[in-house]
Amino acid sequence: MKKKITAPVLENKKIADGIYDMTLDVPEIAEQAGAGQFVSLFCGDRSRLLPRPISLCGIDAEKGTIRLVYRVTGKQTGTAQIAERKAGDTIEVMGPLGNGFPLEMAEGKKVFLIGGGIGIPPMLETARVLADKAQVESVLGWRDAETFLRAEFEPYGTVIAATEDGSVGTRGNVLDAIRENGLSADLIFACGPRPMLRALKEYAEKNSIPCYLSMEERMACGIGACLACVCETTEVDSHSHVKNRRVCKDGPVFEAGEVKL
Amino acid sequence: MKKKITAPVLENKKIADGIYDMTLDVPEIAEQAGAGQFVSLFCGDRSRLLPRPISLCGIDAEKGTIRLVYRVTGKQTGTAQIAERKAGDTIEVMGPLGNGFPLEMAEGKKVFLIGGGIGIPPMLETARVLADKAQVESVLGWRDAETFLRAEFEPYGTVIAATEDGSVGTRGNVLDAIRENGLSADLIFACGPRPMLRALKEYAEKNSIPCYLSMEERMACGIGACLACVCETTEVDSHSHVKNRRVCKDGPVFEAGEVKL
Amino acid sequence: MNTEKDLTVTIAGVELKNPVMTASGTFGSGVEYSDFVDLNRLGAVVTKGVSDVPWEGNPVPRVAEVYGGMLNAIGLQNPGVEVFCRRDIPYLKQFDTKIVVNVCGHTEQEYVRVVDRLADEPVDLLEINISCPNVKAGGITFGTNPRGVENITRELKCHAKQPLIMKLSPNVTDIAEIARAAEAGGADAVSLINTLTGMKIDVNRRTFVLANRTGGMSGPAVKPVAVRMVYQTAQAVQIPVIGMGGIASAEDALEFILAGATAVSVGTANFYDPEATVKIADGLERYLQEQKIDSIRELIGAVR
Amino acid sequence: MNTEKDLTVTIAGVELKNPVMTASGTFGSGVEYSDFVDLNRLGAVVTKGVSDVPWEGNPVPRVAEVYGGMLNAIGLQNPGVEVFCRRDIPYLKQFDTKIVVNVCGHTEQEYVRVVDRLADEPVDLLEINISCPNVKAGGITFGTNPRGVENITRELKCHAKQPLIMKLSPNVTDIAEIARAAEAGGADAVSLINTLTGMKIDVNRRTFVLANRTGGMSGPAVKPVAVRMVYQTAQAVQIPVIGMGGIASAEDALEFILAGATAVSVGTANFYDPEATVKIADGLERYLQEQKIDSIRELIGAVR
Ligand SMILES: Cc1cc2nc3c(=O)[nH]c(=O)nc-3n(C[C@H](O)[C@H](O)[C@H](O)COP(=O)(O)OP(=O)(O)OC[C@H]3O[C@@H](n4cnc5c(N)ncnc54)[C@H](O)[C@@H]3O)c2cc1C
Ligand SMILES: Cc1cc2nc3c(=O)[nH]c(=O)nc-3n(C[C@H](O)[C@H](O)[C@H](O)COP(=O)(O)OP(=O)(O)OC[C@H]3O[C@@H](n4cnc5c(N)ncnc54)[C@H](O)[C@@H]3O)c2cc1C
Ligand SMILES: Cc1cc2nc3c(=O)[nH]c(=O)nc-3n(C[C@H](O)[C@H](O)[C@H](O)COP(=O)(O)O)c2cc1C
Ligand SMILES: Cc1cc2nc3c(=O)[nH]c(=O)nc-3n(C[C@H](O)[C@H](O)[C@H](O)COP(=O)(O)O)c2cc1C
Ligand code: FES
Ligand code: FES
Repeated sequence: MKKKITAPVLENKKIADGIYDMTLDVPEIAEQAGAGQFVSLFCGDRSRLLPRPISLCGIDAEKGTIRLVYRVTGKQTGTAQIAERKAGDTIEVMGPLGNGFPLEMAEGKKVFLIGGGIGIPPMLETARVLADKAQVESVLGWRDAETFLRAEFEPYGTVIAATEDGSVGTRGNVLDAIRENGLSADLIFACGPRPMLRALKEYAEKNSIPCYLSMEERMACGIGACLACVCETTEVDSHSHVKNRRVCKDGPVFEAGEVKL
Repeated sequence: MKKKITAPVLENKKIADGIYDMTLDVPEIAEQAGAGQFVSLFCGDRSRLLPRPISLCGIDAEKGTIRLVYRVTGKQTGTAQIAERKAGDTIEVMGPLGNGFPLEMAEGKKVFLIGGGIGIPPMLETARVLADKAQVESVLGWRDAETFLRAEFEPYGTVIAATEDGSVGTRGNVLDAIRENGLSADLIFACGPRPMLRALKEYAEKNSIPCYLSMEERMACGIGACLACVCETTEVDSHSHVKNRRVCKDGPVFEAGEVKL
Repeated sequence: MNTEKDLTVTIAGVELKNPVMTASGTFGSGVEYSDFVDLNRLGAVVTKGVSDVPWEGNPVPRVAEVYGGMLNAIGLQNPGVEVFCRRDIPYLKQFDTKIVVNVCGHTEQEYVRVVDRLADEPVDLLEINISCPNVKAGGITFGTNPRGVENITRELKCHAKQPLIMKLSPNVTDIAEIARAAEAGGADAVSLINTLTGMKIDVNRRTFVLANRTGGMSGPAVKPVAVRMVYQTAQAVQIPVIGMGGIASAEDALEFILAGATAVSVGTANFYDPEATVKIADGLERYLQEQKIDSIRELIGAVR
Repeated sequence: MNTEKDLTVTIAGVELKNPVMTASGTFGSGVEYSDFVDLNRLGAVVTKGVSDVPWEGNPVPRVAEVYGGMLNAIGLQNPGVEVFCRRDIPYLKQFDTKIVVNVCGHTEQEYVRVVDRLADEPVDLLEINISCPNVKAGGITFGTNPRGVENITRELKCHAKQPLIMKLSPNVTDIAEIARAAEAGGADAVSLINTLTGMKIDVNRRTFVLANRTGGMSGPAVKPVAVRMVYQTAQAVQIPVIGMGGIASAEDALEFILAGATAVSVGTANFYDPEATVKIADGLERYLQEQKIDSIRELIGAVR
C-alpha cells in the first residue's frame, strides 16, 4: 500500500532569491522515484489543506533521500510555510507521483534538457541519470544573474544559459539560446513556463524532433482521482474518453504532440 | 493601547496527568495583572481561532513573567496544542483581562480560598498576595491523589485537602472538607466547577459570609464586546440593562449574590 | 516616495475615510476595542443590533469554535434603543468616524420604533438586520423571502431619516433576487453576508454545543461563500454593496472590493486580532501604492 | 477485552458493513485510492458522476484552495455511462463493498438514459446529483426548487431498478422543504450536502482563480452548515439521510450520525489524507468500544 509519509527534513536552505533547496529523508520514495516524477508536499497548516506538487530535483536511492528545489510564490503562501521548516523538523509528503521522462528513448542520443525558471530542478535529476547514457545538452533559462543550480548541471554535459536580462549567457529565453548557439538535438525533454513549452512544441514540430514536456496544473488529489488537473489533448484519451488527460497521473510529462498548449 | 502579544515561553511542563504549568515572559501583562484575572491564549492553529481563557496562577511583576496552569481537555483540542509548546517557542497572549478578587476586602480577615480542580490555579496567586495581609485558609479539592500545586499553597497559610476518591484529605468535595474540619471564615474567594460554586453560594448565604466566585463561560472576544460569555444575574445590570453580566469584562469574579448558578 | 492614496468611498452620500467598517455585533459600540485601535482610523463603526426595548438574548453557551471560524447564537442581547441613544451614540460622537446603527426587531413595528427613535440622532446610516438566524421571530424570517424584504424596506424607508442599508442573509437560494427586492423597496445599500446557519455537536457529551442548537457561522471559513454572494449581488443591483464574511487581511478585503463591494466590514477577525481593522486599512493603502492605483474606488467591481 | 461492535447500517434495504462511504467525485471509481486503502473496508464506494455520453467538464483551473477547504469546478467530466459500465463496474465488483453510482445530466431525459442503462447492472444504489453547481444546465437547477425535485425524483423512480438516493444542494433557503419534496417523489434516501457555491479572487492578478468563476466549496470549513442541514433534514423526513461535508475524522462522522445520518461520505479529506475513510471506520468502532455501545445504529439521530 502507498501512503502519505511524515518525513524528516535533513536540510532546507535558500539558494537564490525566493528559491529553496530541501532534502528529505524518505527511503520509501527515493527507492521508487524516477526523473520527472513529483511529490505532493503538505504545508502542515490546517487552513491550507491541498498538496503542493513539487518535482524531484534529486533522488538518492542509496541514502534514501530526495531533493526538492522550490520557489516561495508569495508572502502568505504554503510554500512560504514550507520554507520555514528546519533540519530536524518533519514534513508530510506523498509520492513518487506521475510519470517521468521516457529516459530509455534518450539512450545514445543527443538530448536537449531544457528548463525554464522553476522548471529547472527536475531537469537536474534527468541530467544526472542521462549523463552516461546520452549526450546531454542542458539549455537553461533564468530571469537574471541568480542562476541557481547551474553549476550542478556541468558535470553531466554542456550547459547553455539564457537570462531574461542578459546578465548571463544569451539575453532572452531558451529558444533564443538554441538559435544563438546554433544547437540541435535528437530529442527534447523540457520543463518550464507554458509560453516556453508552447514555443518548444512548435520548434520541435518544425524540426521534427521528438519532444516531451512536463506540464503544470492545479491539483487536489495528486493521484488521478479528482480530475482537477487536466490538460487538453489533441486526441480522446483512453482513460477520460474526452480530450483531457490528468497531469498528475497521466503526466506530468507528455509527448508534445499529444497536448494543446 | 493594549495589544495581543507574542510572548516567549520560558517553561511548559506537565505537573500532573493532563495538567501543564507554563511560564511566559510577558512584562506588559505581568506588570498590570492581579489575582483572579485571566489571559486569552491563542493556539497558533489557523483552524482554531478563538482564545482560550486561562487564569493567572502566578504573577511576577519584577521578572515580568506570568504563570499559567491549565488542563488539556482532550486529544484534538487547542490546549493539547498549547501543551506542545517548548521553552524557546512563542505563544500569542492577550491580557490581563477581567476583574480579579477584591483583595482589599480580605485585609485582616480570615479568608477561605477555595479551589476545585482546574479552579485551583488562580487561588495560588490569590494566596500568595494575601498571605501577609489576611489569615489564609486554602480549601482545595482534587479528583485523586494527583494533588497538583498543593505544596505551593503551604507557605501562605493552612491547607485543607479534599479528594473525590478519598486518597488525600477528606473524601468528597471542598464543602465536605469544611464540614469535616469544622472550619469557618469571614470571607470566601473561590474558583471551580459550577456545582461547587453553587454549593458554596448556598453555604455562604446560610452562614452570611461574603463570597466571591470566579465564573467560567465560553468566550469569543474576551474583552466585553461580543456578549458571548454572559452569566445570569439576579438584578438588571448597568451595562447590559438585562440580567446578564459579561464574565470576561464584568467578571470573572462576581459577588455570589449577584449571579444565578 | 509614497504619494497619498485616496481611500475614501461613498455610501448613499455618506463619505467614509476608508472602506473599513466593523461588523455589527463583533465590536460592541466601540468602547472595548478603543483600547486596541484608534477608532478615528475606521471608515465607520457599525454597532451591535439595537431593538426597541432591552433584549436578553439566548441562554449560554452562545458561541462555539468551528474549523476556521465560529458559531454564535447571542440572540441579539442589547440594552434597547433608549440606553443606546443616551450612552453609545455620545461615546461614538467623540471620534471622527461614521456611525452606522444596526437595527433589529421581532416585528415590523419593532423595527419602525427603533428607526423612528433614531431619526433625529446624529447617526450616519442605519443597517437593518433582517437576517439574524438566532432569534425566534423576526430576524431571518424577514430576510429569506423577496416579498418580505421589499415590504419591510419600503415601510422603513417611510420612517428613516438616515439612508438604509439592508443586511442580507446568506441562507437563501438566490441572493440576487433578495438584493433586488431590497433595491426595489428603496434600500440605499445592501450589506452581506450575515452568518450562515450551522450546528456543532459534542460527540463525547452527545449534546448540541450551543444552547440554541444552531448558530450563525462566521470567520475565514465562510469567505468564499461571501465573496460569491457579494459578486452576484453587485451584478444584480445598482446600489452600493457592503461586503463581509471572514475578512481578516487587506487581501481578503480586496477580494470583496474587486467582487463589487464599496466598503467592507470586519467581524470575527477582531476576536483573534483586535487590531485587524486598522491593519486592513493600512494594507489597502499599501496595495494601492504597490499597484500604483490612485483610488480604491477604481477597484470596486474591477473583476467581472 | 474488546467485544465485536456492530457497525452495519441499512439504506433502502442495502446493508453496508459500516457507515463510511466515499463522496462522489473525490474518489474516482476507486482505482486510484485502492493503492492507499483496502476498498473491502468501506461501506460503499460512491462513484464520480456519470452521464449518458462523455462530458468534457470545465476549463482549468478547476480547483482553488480556500481557508479550511477548497473550491472545485470540475464540471462533471466523465467518460459516459457506457465506458463506466464496461470498465468501472467490473473493477468495483472485485471488492466486497457496495457500489453507489452517482448520476448526472443536463435534462431529465439524460438522467433517465443513465438510470435505464444502469438498470440491469450489478449496482446497489443510485445517487442522483441534482445539486452540482458547476454545470450550466441541469445539476443545481433541478435541486433548488421543491417542485422540480419532486418531479425528477418521481420520474426517475419509474425507471430505476435500484433504490434512489437524491443528492441535495445546500444552496437553498429551506433544506427541509427540498428533502420533503424528494421524499414525496419517492426517494429511498437523501444525501447531503453537495458543495456550497463559492468564489475566490486573485487580488494580485485581479482575476477569478477558477476559470468557471464560481466553484463548489467543500472540506472541513463547510461542516457546521452540513451538520445543521443533515439535522434539519433528518427531522423532516422518514427516509434515511446520508451525511457529508467536511468529514475528516471519526468525530466528524459521529457528529453527522448523531444529527441523524444513517451513513456518511468522505470527500475532500481523501485529498490530504488518502487513508481517511478507513481511519474513520476504525475510529467509529473505537468509539463504540469506549462508550460501550453495541451498535452504531443506536447513535443515529441520538442528539435531538
Ligand atoms: C507537476 C508539478 C511539478 C512542480 N514542480 C515544482 C518544483 O519543482 N518547484 C517549484 O517551485 N514549483 C513546482 N511546481 C509549482 C508548485 O506546485 C506551485 O508553485 C505551488 O504549488 C504553489 O504553492 P504556494 O503555497 O506557493 O501558493 P498558494 O497560492 O498558497 O497555492 C494555493 C493553491 O494553488 C496551487 N498552486 C498555485 N500555483 C500553482 C502552480 N503553479 N502549479 C500548481 N499548483 C499551484 C497550490 O498547490 C495550492 O493548492 C510544480 C507544479 C506541478 C504541477
Ligand atoms: C475566566 C476563565 C478562566 C479559566 N482558567 C483556566 C485555568 O486557569 N486553567 C485551565 O485549565 N482552564 C481554565 N479555564 C477553562 C479553559 O478556558 C478551557 O478549559 C479551555 O478553553 C478549553 O480549551 P480546549 O482547547 O482544551 O478545548 P476545545 O474543546 O478545543 O475548545 C473549543 C472552544 O471552547 C472553549 N471552551 C471549552 N471549554 C471551555 C471552558 N470550560 N470554559 C471556557 N471556554 C471553554 C474554548 O476556549 C474554545 O473556544 C478558564 C476559563 C475561564 C472562562
Ligand atoms: C458574535 C457575533 C455577533 C453578531 N451580532 C450581529 C448583530 O447584532 N447584527 C448583525 O446584523 N449581525 C451580527 N453578526 C454578524 C456579523 O455582523 C457579520 O455579518 C458576520 O459575522 C460575518 O462577518 P465575519 O465573518 O467577519 O464575522 C454577529 C456576528 C458575530 C460573530
Ligand atoms: C473535486 C470534487 C468533485 C466532486 N464531484 C462530484 C460529483 O461528480 N457528483 C456529486 O454529486 N458530488 C460531487 N462532489 C461533491 C462531493 O461528493 C461532496 O458532496 C462535497 O465535496 C462535500 O463533502 P466533502 O466536504 O467531504 O468533500 C465533488 C466534490 C469535489 C471536491
Ligand atoms: S489532481 Fe486529482 S486528478 Fe490530478
Ligand atoms: S467573550 Fe465577548 S463579551 Fe465576553
